Amino acid sequence: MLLYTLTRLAYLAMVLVVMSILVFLVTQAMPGDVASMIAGQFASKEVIDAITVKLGLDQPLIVQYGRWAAGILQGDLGRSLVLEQPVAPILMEALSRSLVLAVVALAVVTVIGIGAGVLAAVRRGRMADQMVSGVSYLGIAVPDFFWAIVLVLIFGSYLKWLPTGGYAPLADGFVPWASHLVLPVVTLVLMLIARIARLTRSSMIDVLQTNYVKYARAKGLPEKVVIVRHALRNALLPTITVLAIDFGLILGGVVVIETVFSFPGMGRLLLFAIQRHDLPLIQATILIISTAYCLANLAADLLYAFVNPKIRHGMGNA
Amino acid sequence: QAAGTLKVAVDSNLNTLDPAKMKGGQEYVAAYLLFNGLTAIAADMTLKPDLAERWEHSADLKTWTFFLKKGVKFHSGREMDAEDVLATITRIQDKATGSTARVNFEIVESMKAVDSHTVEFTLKSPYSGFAELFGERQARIVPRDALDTLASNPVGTGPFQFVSFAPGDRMVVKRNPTYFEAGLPKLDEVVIRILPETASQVAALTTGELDLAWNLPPEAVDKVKATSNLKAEAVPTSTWDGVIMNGTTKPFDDVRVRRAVATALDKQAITQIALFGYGTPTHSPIPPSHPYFNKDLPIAKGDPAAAKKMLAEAGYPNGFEVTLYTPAGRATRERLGLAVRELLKPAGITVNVQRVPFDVFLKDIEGKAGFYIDGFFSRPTIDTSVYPWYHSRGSWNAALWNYANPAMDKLLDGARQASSEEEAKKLYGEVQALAVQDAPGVIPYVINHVNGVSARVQGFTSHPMMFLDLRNVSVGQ
Amino acid sequence: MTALVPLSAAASPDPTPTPASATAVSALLEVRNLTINYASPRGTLRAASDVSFAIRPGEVMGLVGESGSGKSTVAMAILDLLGEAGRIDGGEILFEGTDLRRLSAAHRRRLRGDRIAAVFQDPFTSLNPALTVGRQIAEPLVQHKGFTPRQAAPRVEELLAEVGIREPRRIAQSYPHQLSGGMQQRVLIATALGCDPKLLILDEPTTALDVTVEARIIELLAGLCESHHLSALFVSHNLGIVNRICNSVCVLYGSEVVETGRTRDVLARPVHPYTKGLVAALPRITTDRRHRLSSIPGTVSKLSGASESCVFAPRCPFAEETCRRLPQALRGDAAGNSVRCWKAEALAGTPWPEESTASRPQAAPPARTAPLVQVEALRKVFGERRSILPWLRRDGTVAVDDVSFTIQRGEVLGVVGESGSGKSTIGRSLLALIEPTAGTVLFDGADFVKQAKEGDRDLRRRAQLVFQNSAASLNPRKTVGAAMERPLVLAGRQGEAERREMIAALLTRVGLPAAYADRYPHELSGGERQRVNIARALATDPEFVVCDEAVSALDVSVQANILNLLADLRDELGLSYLFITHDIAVVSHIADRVLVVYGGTICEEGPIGRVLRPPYHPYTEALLSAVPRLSGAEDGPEPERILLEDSTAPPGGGGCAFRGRCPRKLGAICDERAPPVQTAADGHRIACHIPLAELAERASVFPELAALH
Amino acid sequence: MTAASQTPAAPARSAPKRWPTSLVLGIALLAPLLVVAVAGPWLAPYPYDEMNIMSRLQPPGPDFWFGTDEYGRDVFSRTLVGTTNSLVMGVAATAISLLVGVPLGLVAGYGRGRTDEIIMRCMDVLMSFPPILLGILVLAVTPPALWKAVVAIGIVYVPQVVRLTRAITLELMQEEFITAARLRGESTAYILFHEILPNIWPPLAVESSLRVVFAILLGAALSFIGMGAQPPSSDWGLMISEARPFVEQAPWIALCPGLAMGITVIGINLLGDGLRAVLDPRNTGGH
Ligand SMILES: Nc1ncnc2c1ncn2[C@@H]1O[C@H](COP(=O)(O)OP(=O)(O)OP(=O)(O)O)[C@@H](O)[C@H]1O
Ligand SMILES: Nc1ncnc2c1ncn2[C@@H]1O[C@H](COP(=O)(O)OP(=O)(O)OP(=O)(O)O)[C@@H](O)[C@H]1O
Ligand SMILES: [Mg+2]
Ligand SMILES: [Mg+2]
Repeated sequence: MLLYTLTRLAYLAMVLVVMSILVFLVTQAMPGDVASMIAGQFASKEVIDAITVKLGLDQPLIVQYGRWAAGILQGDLGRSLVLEQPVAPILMEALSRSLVLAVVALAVVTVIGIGAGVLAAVRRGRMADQMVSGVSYLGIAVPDFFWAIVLVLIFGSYLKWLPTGGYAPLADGFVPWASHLVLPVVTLVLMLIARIARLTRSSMIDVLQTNYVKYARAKGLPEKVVIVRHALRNALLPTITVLAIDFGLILGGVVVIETVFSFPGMGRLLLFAIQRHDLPLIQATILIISTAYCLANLAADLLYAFVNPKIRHGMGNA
Repeated sequence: QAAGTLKVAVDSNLNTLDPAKMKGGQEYVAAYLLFNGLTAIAADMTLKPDLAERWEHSADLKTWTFFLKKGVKFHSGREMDAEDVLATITRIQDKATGSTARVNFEIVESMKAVDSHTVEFTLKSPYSGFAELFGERQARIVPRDALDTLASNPVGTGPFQFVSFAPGDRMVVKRNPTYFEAGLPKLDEVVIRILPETASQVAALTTGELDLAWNLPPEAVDKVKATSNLKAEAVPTSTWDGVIMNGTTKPFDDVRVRRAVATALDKQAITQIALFGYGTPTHSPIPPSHPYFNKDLPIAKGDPAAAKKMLAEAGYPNGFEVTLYTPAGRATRERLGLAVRELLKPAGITVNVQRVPFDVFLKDIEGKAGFYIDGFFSRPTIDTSVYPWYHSRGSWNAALWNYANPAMDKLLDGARQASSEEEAKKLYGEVQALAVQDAPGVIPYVINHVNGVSARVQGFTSHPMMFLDLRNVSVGQ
Repeated sequence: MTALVPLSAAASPDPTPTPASATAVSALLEVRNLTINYASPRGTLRAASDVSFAIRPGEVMGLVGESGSGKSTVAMAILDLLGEAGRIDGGEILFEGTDLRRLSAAHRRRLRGDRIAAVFQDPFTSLNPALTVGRQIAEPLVQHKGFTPRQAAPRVEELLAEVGIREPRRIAQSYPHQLSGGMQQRVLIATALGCDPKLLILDEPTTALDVTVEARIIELLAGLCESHHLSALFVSHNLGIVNRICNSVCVLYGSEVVETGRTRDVLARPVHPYTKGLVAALPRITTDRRHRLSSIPGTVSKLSGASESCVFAPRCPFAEETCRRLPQALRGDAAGNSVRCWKAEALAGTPWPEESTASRPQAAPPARTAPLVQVEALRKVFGERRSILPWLRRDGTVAVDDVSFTIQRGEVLGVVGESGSGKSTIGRSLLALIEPTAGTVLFDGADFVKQAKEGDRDLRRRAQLVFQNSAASLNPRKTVGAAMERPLVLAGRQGEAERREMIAALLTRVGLPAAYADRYPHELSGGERQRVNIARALATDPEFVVCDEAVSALDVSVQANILNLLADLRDELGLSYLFITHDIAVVSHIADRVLVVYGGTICEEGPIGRVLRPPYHPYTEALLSAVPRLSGAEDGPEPERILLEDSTAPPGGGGCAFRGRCPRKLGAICDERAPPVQTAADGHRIACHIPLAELAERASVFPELAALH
Repeated sequence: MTAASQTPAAPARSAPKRWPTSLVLGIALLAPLLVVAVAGPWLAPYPYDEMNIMSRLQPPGPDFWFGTDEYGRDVFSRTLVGTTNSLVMGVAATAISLLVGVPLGLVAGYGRGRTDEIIMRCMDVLMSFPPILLGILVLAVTPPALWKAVVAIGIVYVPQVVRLTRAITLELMQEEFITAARLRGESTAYILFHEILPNIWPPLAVESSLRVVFAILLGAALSFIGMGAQPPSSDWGLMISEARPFVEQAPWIALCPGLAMGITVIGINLLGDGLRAVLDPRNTGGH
């Protein structure tokens, strides 16, 4: 297990290096340039050149990459050109907000999504199943931003129950903090629950057809025990993986939802950086998002391995 | 004394808090809360003293002396003096700073501190509007010993001092206890929240989560007006959007083509489409509210038949096809672009609208493309609002549409030295007529600046320059 | 045979008491007129119709029949585990006199695992991979006997010990994947025994296991049934095993019980034509290997309701017009045997018709000239990885180790051995499907592996393979004709008409109508698919065919069919086979010579007649003694069985591969040195440290063989 | 004997007599959409981009069935025409993923070893970006346009297609009919294209139907944030995005394309579930 983890980590590092190069190249290929962005409308060529030199943007790509990568290895994510601040604190702040979103959303999804999926699988073909399918179809059928708009309309504009945008730090008090989270979380969760419920349902149905579940029934165990102890445990394996990946996705910023709810998380930061052509900010943001995403993927694999005794006890010599 | 916290929403992130580098309206909001200039443009568009107690100029308009108020303290506690002014201007002049105000100060030949509170500027050429330049947004006086940290920790002399800034989320400022205008400001704290979604802003205003929404987009104004506890504080500005036709590119090098485009566009309709009526059709950057506005000139009503004829004369009997670029994310300008596309269709001109990200717009479109939508903020004076665009040596003109008409140059030069208001008015009237006739571009309207304000907010008026002046504001129950 | 009386009458409106219900008092389980339907998207499917039988206390009843005949369905119905698709549409299931169907679901559940316990076919899939074995064994105890999990622990160990597991404590804490198949099955048996049930439902409990392991499990079950005075319903398609363990047997055909009675009677003197055919089709070690196997023509037709005729009539050689008009009823005799055939009495003495051997040209004895295939020191290691990084280094599995043999033209070389012994690896190496780690394979004198690598199509053409999995070996998206056309195209047959003719000829050759060329694989039965596979292999006009478990997946009757076909082809076309199987009876029927492999090495090699007789390699001996058989008067008394331990440590290192399980292990020498190859006679060679003479002293497992060969 | 344990999972069965409900429903939902996608511009009562300032933000009524937007354009007509956009975007993007992904997956699965390693590691790098991020990244390189969004979405989903194709290929490689083909001495190309490819289609078809949904949704999201379809075109995501400032006054501008999108996605999902039931009896539930 330890060996497996180490190998996976080394592998992750490799992917990240390649990815960082890719990110660097892609950002370089973006049209427009930061110097003219900073200089603004109708800046003369000399001004732009002066800014270019000042930012070191005139140097060869390799040098720029080298400097950037070296900085990152030393924990320096660079300085935002537009915000003229170190990127790291800005990123950390956005990441912490995304983290809040991710944790809350995931908790809700886990409870409701898995519950609904199990219910649907157990009552397969019956009312409850149809209802879960129906509702989950709604969740996946319509894009999240559409739900976002509908929710804003209902809860923000008509009922006026909830704030429809922005973020309140916990320092402002629990209620403002929580109330600002409700709509983004609900929107996010609508789609995720649908996916998780469907996934849980199908893997649960698969597991319910296995021999060991049949055998558990043959032992005369009550259906509840059969489902919880024998079926659910195994059916959750794929679900856990997907949950972990979803966590990584939310952590990396759900661009659209953050946009609609003016939620200052990673997604909006990235969009902002791209719109302003703030290369260091783009690069660092993508790097962090992808790292978070990869780590979540890794966590998913490890969790999978850990929950699965076959892998847990077979890893050492494999 | 009523006080409290005012919660303001702006629609976009503040990219920098360094006034010299500011470019967007929401940044200027911060600039006016945190900093002062030597002079200020008041709500009635007159020039008032600010950090400068008074100023004088030589008879040839080439030497200008500013006498600073005494005892004005930066938030850091140090007193502001002449050296700070010199440092501020030097910094703006430095190309590497990249300040958009740099061109304004190119006219300065030299400057010096006469004493600790007196600064003297020597200009390369006579310029009567020099004092107004210090009312400009970027020309905020900053402490010379804190220049490098301005972006993240701005220190100024303004009514409020910086507390915190979370990019993308909010900026918090608090009352400056040592502000030089006695008894001001009234508020304890101002929270500026960044809420790009209009719907969110309006909803937050209605629920009381916000007190003020700065610069509401026109489409939201009706909703605010219709809500009982909200007010829409509107003020006309000379901020305008325009359809730019680059005179060096085909087919716009032919004045008949440009005139055809102008003729085909119904300015009233465009104002409706782009601004939902929250603007006024105009001929040039001179707003209809200004005394110099030429009331005798008819506003174009849109005459596709006439336009078609003009096109035929210009050699385009079947019209032509052209790409119109609009900057993405600027809603009014995007709408303007689509309106243009629609209104030019009956005239036989096929317009393909191409939306480009703003940075690409700045780099590759503005000043380079043949046909695009652009727009400019209010300038402090009519001269600064018109001259650069229409004079053949005007800075914007050269970059924008390359319009050259000696008659226009003569009119503009004359207006600068006009001895009376009457004469100036007459000359600017002719400028407008000529601008419409030669149509280097079409300026369909000037925009109203509207702030959505909660009824609890007292003492607030919208500023025609879109500044957010909160010195006299307080929040009631 | 005494007169038969109607046992039950499905059509009869008034259920008069039948002799069977008279026995109900003494029966532990009685199934009466059970009818079960499956609802499927393609309509209802009758999986059991009018099934009746009774199991007395202490009685083990075998439920036999070919695949799909409804065996598991009946077993699951008793356990109330039919699932949602299955529905009991009639009949009664009486357990200790009460009709289970009348009980509430909760009540039935309480019986399950407590009074009625079950063991399923595939132990690996029957155990939950996420729970320890001990916990799973304890579950019925906790559920039905009110144990706390802690209290259950000693009982779990006791149970494990009882089913012959040596380290019960350690095993209880293992996860299923850490155990071998045999151990897993023991765990299931332990689970079933936990609550001291009255009745065991065993659904093919040994089908997934190796012969030697199977033998042990059967012994274990037989012992347990006796010691616990258990009754059992033993579902199997293996008549030999049924014969070994069951007191009575119930034969299902096409969802109906066609014959039931005491095992001895039914298997020795079958009355129903189907049972006769089934028994006749079984390949036996003791019959003449040149003898043609009997087979049942045709295939099972799926039923969807009560039929208007005898279900077996379409395949019955004794059928006459009446059979096709008359629905059959089960009739019993005084001895408790019953049969569903109106001609039963008339046919009592008539054997299943033998297949004529006349058409078969006498095969020329294999020429002893240059061998067709020559394998020298073949070795194959899987998954070995070399690396400078120690943790990336991997040893790999030695699948085949130093194997050498030859195959003559027209010769059939059988390869037997248990699962994982390297049989397939040998076969595939011969065909260059796997690149050997070491050693050479010469085909007709040419280095096969090298030539094949260089793309020598002709060599490829001359050696072919017939697979075990008849379905997987045909591309499901291609018609039979298309599948067979490719080899012809590759062989340069340009004309399409010519190819079509050849395909038709090939299909006819393997006994299929030429029209089958247009069918897709899924439109064929398993046996037909295997014929197509053979036809396709023949399309290249090969000289040598590797048959890798070519008949293992087939029902007995179909297997007989295919074996006959293969034998015919060998004789007519002079083919050589490498015939891989784990069924020594099959090998004894078709092979000229045999390799017995264990752990990737050859432990015994020789002409089939020699290998079946002493001297035996200890493994061969165990293998032979594990073969279940239809002992009857003609087979003589059963010899003592040699039971092997479950395999423990994987073979490897020096020494004999078999040492870990060898009942005759000598000592350290077996661990340290590879066994010497001793030649007995006539190409009969044994790799063992035990001297030949000593090996020869053992009694023959099949004394009756002496008369044959 | 191992008769029962070895029952093969036959990839193909004869066509069932009764179609699964989901398939029927899916087709019932999608058939009209397809008609609309093809004939949208002719069916639409107004040109999709015709502005009418006098009737902007009109609620649904007899003249404008689904009302008008802020330019006075007919929402119904725009939604109809948007169908083409969405479907073409979904299908074209999926086609790109398949076109790139299937050969790569085949080669990786068949070649194994080094080739496999290289291809899969590249895919891993692509997969280390969340999909929308990858889409944004690809699009950020050039000025936005619909076709670029299509290409970007196509690229985003290449790794999934490669993985699936490779997995099936690897599985098929174990199948004995591939061994049989190798035994005949078939060329690699023949095995790939005549033996493996036909067997990859069914699961790939199921997967692709879901991919189309993802592509449509991702495309809508990209258009929504301004990186996909450009005004004045009538893309659903763009329409919803443009409708945002007006949701309170004129919710129909957003609801109409939202509903259309819902119907499309549900239709395709049902179709996918149905296809799965028909083509791939092994799978039970839908994910
Ligand atoms: N869940 C089900 N739904 C539909 N048909 C089924 C189902 N289970 C079994 N069948 C069908 O019922 C018939 C009897 O099946 P059953 O499993 O009882 O046979 P079996 O004798 O146990 O065969 P095997 O030897 O292969 O295990 C078969 O034709 C089978 O296809
Ligand atoms: N491709 C492979 N990779 C790794 N190990 C393999 C591979 N093929 C076979 N083995 C291993 O090699 C050994 C011999 O396998 P082989 O398939 O030859 O056995 P077999 O005698 O044919 O068994 P069975 O009766 O189950 O078919 C086994 O331990 C198996 O796990
Ligand atoms: Mg069965
Ligand atoms: Mg094998």
